[in-house]
Amino acid sequence: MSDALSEDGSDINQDDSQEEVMTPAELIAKLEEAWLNEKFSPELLENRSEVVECVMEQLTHMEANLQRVKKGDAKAGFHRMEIDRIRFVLSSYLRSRLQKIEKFFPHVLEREKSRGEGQPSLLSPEEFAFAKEYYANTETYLRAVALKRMPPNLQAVDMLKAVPEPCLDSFVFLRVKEQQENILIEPETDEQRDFVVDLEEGSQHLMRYRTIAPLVSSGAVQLI
Amino acid sequence: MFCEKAVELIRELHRMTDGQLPAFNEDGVRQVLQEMEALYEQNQADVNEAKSVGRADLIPSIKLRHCCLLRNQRCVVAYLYDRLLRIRALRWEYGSVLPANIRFHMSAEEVQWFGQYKKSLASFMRSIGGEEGLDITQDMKPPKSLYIQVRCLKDHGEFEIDDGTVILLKKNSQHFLPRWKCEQLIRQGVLEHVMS
Amino acid sequence: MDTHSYFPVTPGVGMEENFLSLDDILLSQERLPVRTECVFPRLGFLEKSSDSQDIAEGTKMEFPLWLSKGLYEKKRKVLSVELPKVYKEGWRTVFTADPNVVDLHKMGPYYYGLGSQMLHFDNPENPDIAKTLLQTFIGRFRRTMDSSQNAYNEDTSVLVGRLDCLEKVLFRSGQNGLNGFQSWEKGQASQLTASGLVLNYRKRKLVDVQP
Amino acid sequence: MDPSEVEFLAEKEFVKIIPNFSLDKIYLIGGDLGPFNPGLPVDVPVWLALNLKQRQKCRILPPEWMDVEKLEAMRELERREEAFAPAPSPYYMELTKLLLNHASDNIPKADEIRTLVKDIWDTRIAKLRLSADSFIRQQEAHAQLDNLTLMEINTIRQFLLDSLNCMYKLRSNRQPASAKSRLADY
Repeated sequence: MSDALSEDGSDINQDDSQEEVMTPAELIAKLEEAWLNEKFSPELLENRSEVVECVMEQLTHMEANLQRVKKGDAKAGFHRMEIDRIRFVLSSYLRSRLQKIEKFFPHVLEREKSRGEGQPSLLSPEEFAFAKEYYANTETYLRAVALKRMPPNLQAVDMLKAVPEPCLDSFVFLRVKEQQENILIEPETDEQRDFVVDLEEGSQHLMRYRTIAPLVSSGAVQLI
Repeated sequence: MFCEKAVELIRELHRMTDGQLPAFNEDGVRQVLQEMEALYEQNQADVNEAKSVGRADLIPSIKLRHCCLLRNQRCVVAYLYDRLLRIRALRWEYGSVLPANIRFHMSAEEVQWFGQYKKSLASFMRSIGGEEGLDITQDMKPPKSLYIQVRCLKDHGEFEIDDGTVILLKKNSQHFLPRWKCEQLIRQGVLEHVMS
Repeated sequence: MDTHSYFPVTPGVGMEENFLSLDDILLSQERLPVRTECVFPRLGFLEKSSDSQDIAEGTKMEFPLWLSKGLYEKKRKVLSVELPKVYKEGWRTVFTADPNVVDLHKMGPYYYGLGSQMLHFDNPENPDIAKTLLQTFIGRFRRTMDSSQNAYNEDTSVLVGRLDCLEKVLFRSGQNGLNGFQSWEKGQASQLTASGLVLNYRKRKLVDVQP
Repeated sequence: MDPSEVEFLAEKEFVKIIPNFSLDKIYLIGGDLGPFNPGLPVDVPVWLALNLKQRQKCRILPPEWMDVEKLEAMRELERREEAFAPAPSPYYMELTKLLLNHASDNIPKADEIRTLVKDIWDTRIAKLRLSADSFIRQQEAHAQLDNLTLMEINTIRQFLLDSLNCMYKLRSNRQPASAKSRLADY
């Protein structure tokens, strides 16, 4: 067995700029949480570029180690399988995000524009660049092919109104990671009244996304 | 009734529910734009007349034509936009080079849009995690095994695997290849995944 | 399937339409019986039964929903819109008694969609219409669910035949869930397959070349 | 979510294997595994266990719950109770399929287990449909679903969520939004 694979590649532990120290295993867990949350939330969630970058670093590091390993090394296969699994989650996560960015592009950009200073950005810098290009590309196209050939008062379409917004009233399934008390549930019909529920750790629920959206961003609940 | 041509464009797309791209209906779009021009001119004339000789009774007809103008605008924009969504799908299902029979269905401007989309996507993927980049159009399904058995459905020519070995993909030949290397060729229908 | 990459703009459902949704555009093409409340000068050619230059006040004709909505104003009425039969009290009673007996495809096919859109026009019956739409949906839910979950590999055309457009979409999403699970059970889920788009284009090519 | 993705998550569960080879500890990104010694049981994730098994490098020990008597008791409980009983494992369906398909020779009474698990699944899915219908019928705003597994949720997810969405829209008809600028009137 080569030494290359024996160092566990936990360089991020030594990174001083990292606020909390995370083991690689915790990092992968974070990625999986973000993946499922993004898959199931109706809106685009805040970007986790720090997680993406660290995971990429881990993968690159491991790939580099594997380059140095002899063919037929028993451990290499295990590492390759793990790399494949992590790369799948990472790609799927980024795909989900890109899909939502395309689906909601005018709204995503609008939120970015109206974002106050110090407020975290929904988009990573790369995603922001992509969203801007997507907007410009689509707008240019529609103008060139149709809008500019229409009567003067019909040459613009408000993309914010044309492209549907995410529906925050959608229902979601979730598992509670940190106990929450007194979550107010709004009534569905006039005959019902609002009521509160306690979300016990480990319990699972079906309810409106809007009610628990802040708990998704804070990590107190996991969408499932 | 007005706007029949415009709805015909929408029906044409709607019939192909599975996301296929019918040929760009240039003629249809042009006819809608012509109808819009005619409606607009008629309205201009009526508006002037309503103002100059006080014919307020023309207003309902002006309004009706304006509704038709807006309807035509909506249909054309929705037609073009839905086609973009279908063209976008092609990038994910075929890869960045499209077969000629599909390109043939796209207008010159659509080809341009597609080119820009490819570029944006490529630079996004290149920028993931520093210099390395990550091709997120791969790994569409969870990995099961590192190597898979595949059968060649058509002659494809030479193909390089990650360790530098070059193999010949000949129709009906079978190979045991790294999964991530063949994913795209399987999606394109060049290879078939043989389950044990 | 997750690997399918065409995601059309979804319909608005309810009173809101989505501007870019093909489904909503076709829904708003539904024709409504209207009566003109003023003269529409110089548009007589839209009304085939007369050869006058104008559409006269009091003419009964059919307008598509989009045009009726666009022209409709509460203050200055240029037309009045008649409620399609299926939303009137007589039919509402039938729906309330047993929503499952009704062939909503025949009555619709946009029963919920058009019904919701009718609420844009002032009508004292609107609250009752809205209530019936909701109750009908709820009353038929179990049927839609059960058929979408049990109908695997069976001929679903009869079942689906009686569903309204909205229910049909739900039926399909139920079937997708079931099919996905069953193909997973059979071990097909991990097989890499050619893109549905690719297969269909190939099929079409074959059809194209046939004489 | 595609069922293959739920299965992917199930493959992270740990099982005990008895390897027939020796190997030092492996430092995977997700955590350390091993060391592996012939004949000595060791915990590994299912994805690795299956790979080793396919290459005849180990024997897999069935999880504790994968046992005819235990499953029979669970099936009875599931049939008796109106509510969902605790599932044998959060991934009982996936693990049953994976282990029985790839390591049935290591699992005693594999066929009986397959049938029992399918029975439990069917009973639970029938309950799930019943509760979905009542959730819709009562127009409820919240449901607690502690014992449901991800695969169970997944079979009904899209259908139920889409239906709830439609119902929400139809309900909003009864309180029409006021003067909102409407673009799609035409």
